[in-house]
Amino acid sequence: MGPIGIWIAALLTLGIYSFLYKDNPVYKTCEAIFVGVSAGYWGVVYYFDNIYKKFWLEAVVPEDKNLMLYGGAILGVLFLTRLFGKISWISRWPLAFIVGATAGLYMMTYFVSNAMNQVASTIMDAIARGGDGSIDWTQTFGTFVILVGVVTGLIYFFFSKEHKGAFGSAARVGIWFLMVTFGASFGYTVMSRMSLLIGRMDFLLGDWLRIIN
Amino acid sequence: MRREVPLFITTVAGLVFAVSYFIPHFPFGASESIFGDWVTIVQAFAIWLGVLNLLKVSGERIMRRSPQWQYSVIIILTLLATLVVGFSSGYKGIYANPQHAYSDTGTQFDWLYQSVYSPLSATMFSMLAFFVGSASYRAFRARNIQATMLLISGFLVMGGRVPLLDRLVAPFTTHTIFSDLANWIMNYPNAAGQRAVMIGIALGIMSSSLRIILGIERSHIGGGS
Amino acid sequence: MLSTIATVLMTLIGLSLFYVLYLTIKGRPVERRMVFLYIGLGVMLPLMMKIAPPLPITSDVQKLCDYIEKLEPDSKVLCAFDFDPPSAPELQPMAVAFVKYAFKHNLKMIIMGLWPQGPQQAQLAITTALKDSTVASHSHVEGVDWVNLGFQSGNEFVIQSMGSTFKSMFPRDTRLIPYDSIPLMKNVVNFSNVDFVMNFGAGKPGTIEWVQLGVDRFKAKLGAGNTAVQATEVYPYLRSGQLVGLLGGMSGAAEFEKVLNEKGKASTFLLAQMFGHAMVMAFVIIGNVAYFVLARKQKNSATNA
Amino acid sequence: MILQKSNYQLADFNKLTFPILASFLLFSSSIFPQAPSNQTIQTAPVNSVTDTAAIIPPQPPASVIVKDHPFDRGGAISISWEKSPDEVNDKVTGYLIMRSENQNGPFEVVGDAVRGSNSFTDNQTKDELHYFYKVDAFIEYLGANGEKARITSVSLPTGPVNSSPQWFNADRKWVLLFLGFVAASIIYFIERAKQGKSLYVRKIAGIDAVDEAVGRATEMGKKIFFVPGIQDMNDVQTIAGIAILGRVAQLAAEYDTWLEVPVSRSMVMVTARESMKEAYSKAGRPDSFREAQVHYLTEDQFGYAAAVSGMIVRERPATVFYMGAFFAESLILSETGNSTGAIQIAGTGQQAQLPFFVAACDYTLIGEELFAASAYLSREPRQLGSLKGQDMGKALFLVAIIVGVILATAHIFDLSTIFKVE
Repeated sequence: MGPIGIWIAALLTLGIYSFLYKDNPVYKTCEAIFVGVSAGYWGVVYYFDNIYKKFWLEAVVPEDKNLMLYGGAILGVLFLTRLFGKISWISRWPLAFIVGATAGLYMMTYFVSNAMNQVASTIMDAIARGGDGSIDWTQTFGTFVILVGVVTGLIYFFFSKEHKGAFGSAARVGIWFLMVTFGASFGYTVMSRMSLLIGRMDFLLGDWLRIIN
Repeated sequence: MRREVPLFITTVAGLVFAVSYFIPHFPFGASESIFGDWVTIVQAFAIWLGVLNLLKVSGERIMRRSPQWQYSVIIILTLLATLVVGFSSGYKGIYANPQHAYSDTGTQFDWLYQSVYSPLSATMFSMLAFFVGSASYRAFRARNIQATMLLISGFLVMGGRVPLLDRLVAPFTTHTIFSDLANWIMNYPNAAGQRAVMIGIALGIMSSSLRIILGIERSHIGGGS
Repeated sequence: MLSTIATVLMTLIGLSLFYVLYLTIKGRPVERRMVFLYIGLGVMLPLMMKIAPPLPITSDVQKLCDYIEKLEPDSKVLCAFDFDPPSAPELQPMAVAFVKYAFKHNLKMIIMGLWPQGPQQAQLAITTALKDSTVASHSHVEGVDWVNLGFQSGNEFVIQSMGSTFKSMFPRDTRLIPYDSIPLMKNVVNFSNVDFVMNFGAGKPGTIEWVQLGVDRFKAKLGAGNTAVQATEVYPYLRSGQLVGLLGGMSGAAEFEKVLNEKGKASTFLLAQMFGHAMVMAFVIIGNVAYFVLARKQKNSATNA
Repeated sequence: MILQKSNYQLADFNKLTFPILASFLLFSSSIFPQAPSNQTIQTAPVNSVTDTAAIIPPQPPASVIVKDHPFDRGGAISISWEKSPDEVNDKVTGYLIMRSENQNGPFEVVGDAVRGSNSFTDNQTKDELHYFYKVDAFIEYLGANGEKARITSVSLPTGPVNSSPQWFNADRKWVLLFLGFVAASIIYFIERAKQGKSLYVRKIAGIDAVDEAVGRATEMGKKIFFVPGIQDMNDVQTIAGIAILGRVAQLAAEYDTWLEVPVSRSMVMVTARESMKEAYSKAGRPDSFREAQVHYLTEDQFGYAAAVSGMIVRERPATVFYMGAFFAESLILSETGNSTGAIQIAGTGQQAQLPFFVAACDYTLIGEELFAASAYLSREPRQLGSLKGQDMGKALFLVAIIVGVILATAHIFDLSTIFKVE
């Protein structure tokens, strides 16, 4: 991106980091630039990759026009009525279309992939055996952990029955599993956050200051 | 009109996507394809609605001289500048021979992406690393058994997923016990817990989708029950 | 030289944490900005040390590599780049390693993105890969060995529509060449004509959507590289076999580089990653030790009073 | 190299330090051996041959089967074959799939498949036409002039076959059954709730704590903050958050404690005011409600976080609630609240933020608990009925898992085949 680009990038990076000391006009300026540039960026990408390539070059320019695409474009234009107070209620039509389509698709995808297929892969022979038919204790223990975790976790999220007696104990085991799960997420989230910082440090020290290469 | 039309659209769109899962035959399979095309185009317009709305809101802020309106000026200027650069890069590419993309390496738009957009967005999110650090010092406490379990599991994963804890015990053993343990946590208790959460969420999404398709849930079209 | 200074400084910082512990127990916790400084330095200094710590390979990464290594030359791989610059430190090294490997082993890449920034990150990965001397020694032709179909809006609906035809969602590549004129796309109609799908995902839409539609509905074989945040949610799919393998976060990327023997950024970042974790863990310990010591003191003073 | 030298010095230095410091010093390269890099790079297996006559065409694949691609909207034919016997001795580069409308040709290539594959789907057929297919194995080699060339096997056509659409995807019959069951229970329970039948919802720890938290604020004479997340009213989590706000507001009105709600969306502001006004009326103190209790700050994520943290530090509320959709700001907010010693009760469906809330807050409503709490407090038939219907789904899956595992362990029946959808 050239030396000028690197300097601009470095100054913007430091500008954002100045927030860590305290909220200040330099940070607010960088933030405003971020808001403006990213909105512009999205606008350009959606224009060329979708409106131009998918609609204009398919439905307007060629001889054999894909007339069906006009339906989408009309709905899209109706969306823009949102900007004009009086007729903004029309923008609910395209919104209704998106919400409905999403609901229809999600109803199937989540039920199948995240519920049924997960249940299917939890159902298995509780005793794992090695190739020679002997019991593989490590694997069996793993299967057991999965089974107990899924069952007790589901019991915890069961709201129609009071958590008392055996049911209550199962729910307590369930919450432990959830806590271990959240702990894992915690660890992985920290890992992600650190990586982001490393990326920026690598830019500042490497590309900009050239201390490391 | 204001209520019935959107309600009808929601139901039809929802049914097409749900029913075509079971019935591939015409007209369901075919309308699913057409609706799929429409969704992509409508979403592109929705993004443009967002862009125009940002211009509108920022413009109003400047007009009304709202507090800190100066930043709205910056937003408008940088937004317009990005659009100008993007469109000029794009149309130059379209009329060039051979054609090139608006985002190809070497275009002005790519320069803007690499030297302004990338550093800003990446830096913005990298600040979270600092916040995680300060929260771990000041807020993450083993205040009860649940939080304790969470912190222990987080500790093992954090220290095991990179060769950190294994290095500490390296003088005593050559086994990568902590790496193996972290991997085991991820693949067994974590997978089990995630699966329980996943099944619950799937049922939640299924039920809210059902209510939307049947018109029981209408908040998206601006109405309660 | 630089490395020595960094190491000495790091040691001093490590020592000073004991002072922080002392202050915290005394009930005078250090300011937020001091913690920020610790985190910043804790990540910055190790970058100067340039040591690649040994890294055991986890089964999740190994599974993916085994699958990729079994792909025959000329296999068509659909590569979905669903991430943006903030996730690039984790995902770009995976992408670069994968692209290099694909070029060297003659896997044909069909690149696309459900995130607007994805195809642009893919372009960067290709540019980096083509600079590699071994890659450059083979001649690679755009449109024949790889093609960048660009971005399409519509999130998971794009995958859904690609189930019938790719062309409906990507009528042209980024250079506006019509789908039917791209040699690589000849006779590739939908998922049934590609051998593997590789997703680099940072969120939604990403791996979860690719599993739900690409795998469960269109029977694709899917491998994934995820940011660490995203990875935890994907493990159930890995267990159930809906994913052939998973690269999680920076360590996943480093392992991937190691197994494919494509040394890259992730390996050099690993030490900084370790120290970053060490810092956070140290602060959690300090905070909690102080919390319990103070709680006991309060309890004692309460009983005394 | 400089790098190695400095690490040498470091290794000596190592011995002088305390063992505790090992965590920071163990990273010298003397302990970390560099990974050996000795793997050679494989190139594409193209046989280089100068004498083309020496190449014998590979044997064609055996028993080619062509049939309509099952359960689709038409326009596709599946072709499968047994791998060419010459694959084992490396004489096959791949397969070509060819198609014609006449048994005698001419055949055109409609696809190719790599070595090792045994099936292909031709997605470019017309349902009204009948087709014949040939699958040929081929070997690719570099000719004398360096150009790639191919020799293909000679095989016989198979067919005729035509593609057709189907009315029902029979692979998915179990999905229909189970989805139907859950959907029916949801609708049934919504109807029951509408008729005023009482539906039981178990106690939720975080909600039980609300009374205590409000009481504590009253005793201390301090404020209560309620943060409804940073998403708009179209997010179900925000809606659930506002339902809980209603309950908190009613208690606050009864105890006459100041409740403050900073929001980041104007729609949320309007809705929160409505909901609070109603709650204050219910508590019999409609005059105590002030519109200023709910105020809009900014839509910007970090700007909002900074503003709310500032308020928490300045005003030191006794209790802070976080109920709704939270992202990265969850960390900043809960950390600040924690440092001022406030009781914090959080609830969100954002999985990635839950760990931080659990670690930093006193009570956390985990995912679905947020929606359950909202249904429990609002007693709204749609929410209550859905909650019950979903519980039926969970019960179904629980029973299936337990029975399935017992059957599978006893080797009686593999129930997973019913739930597995491909």
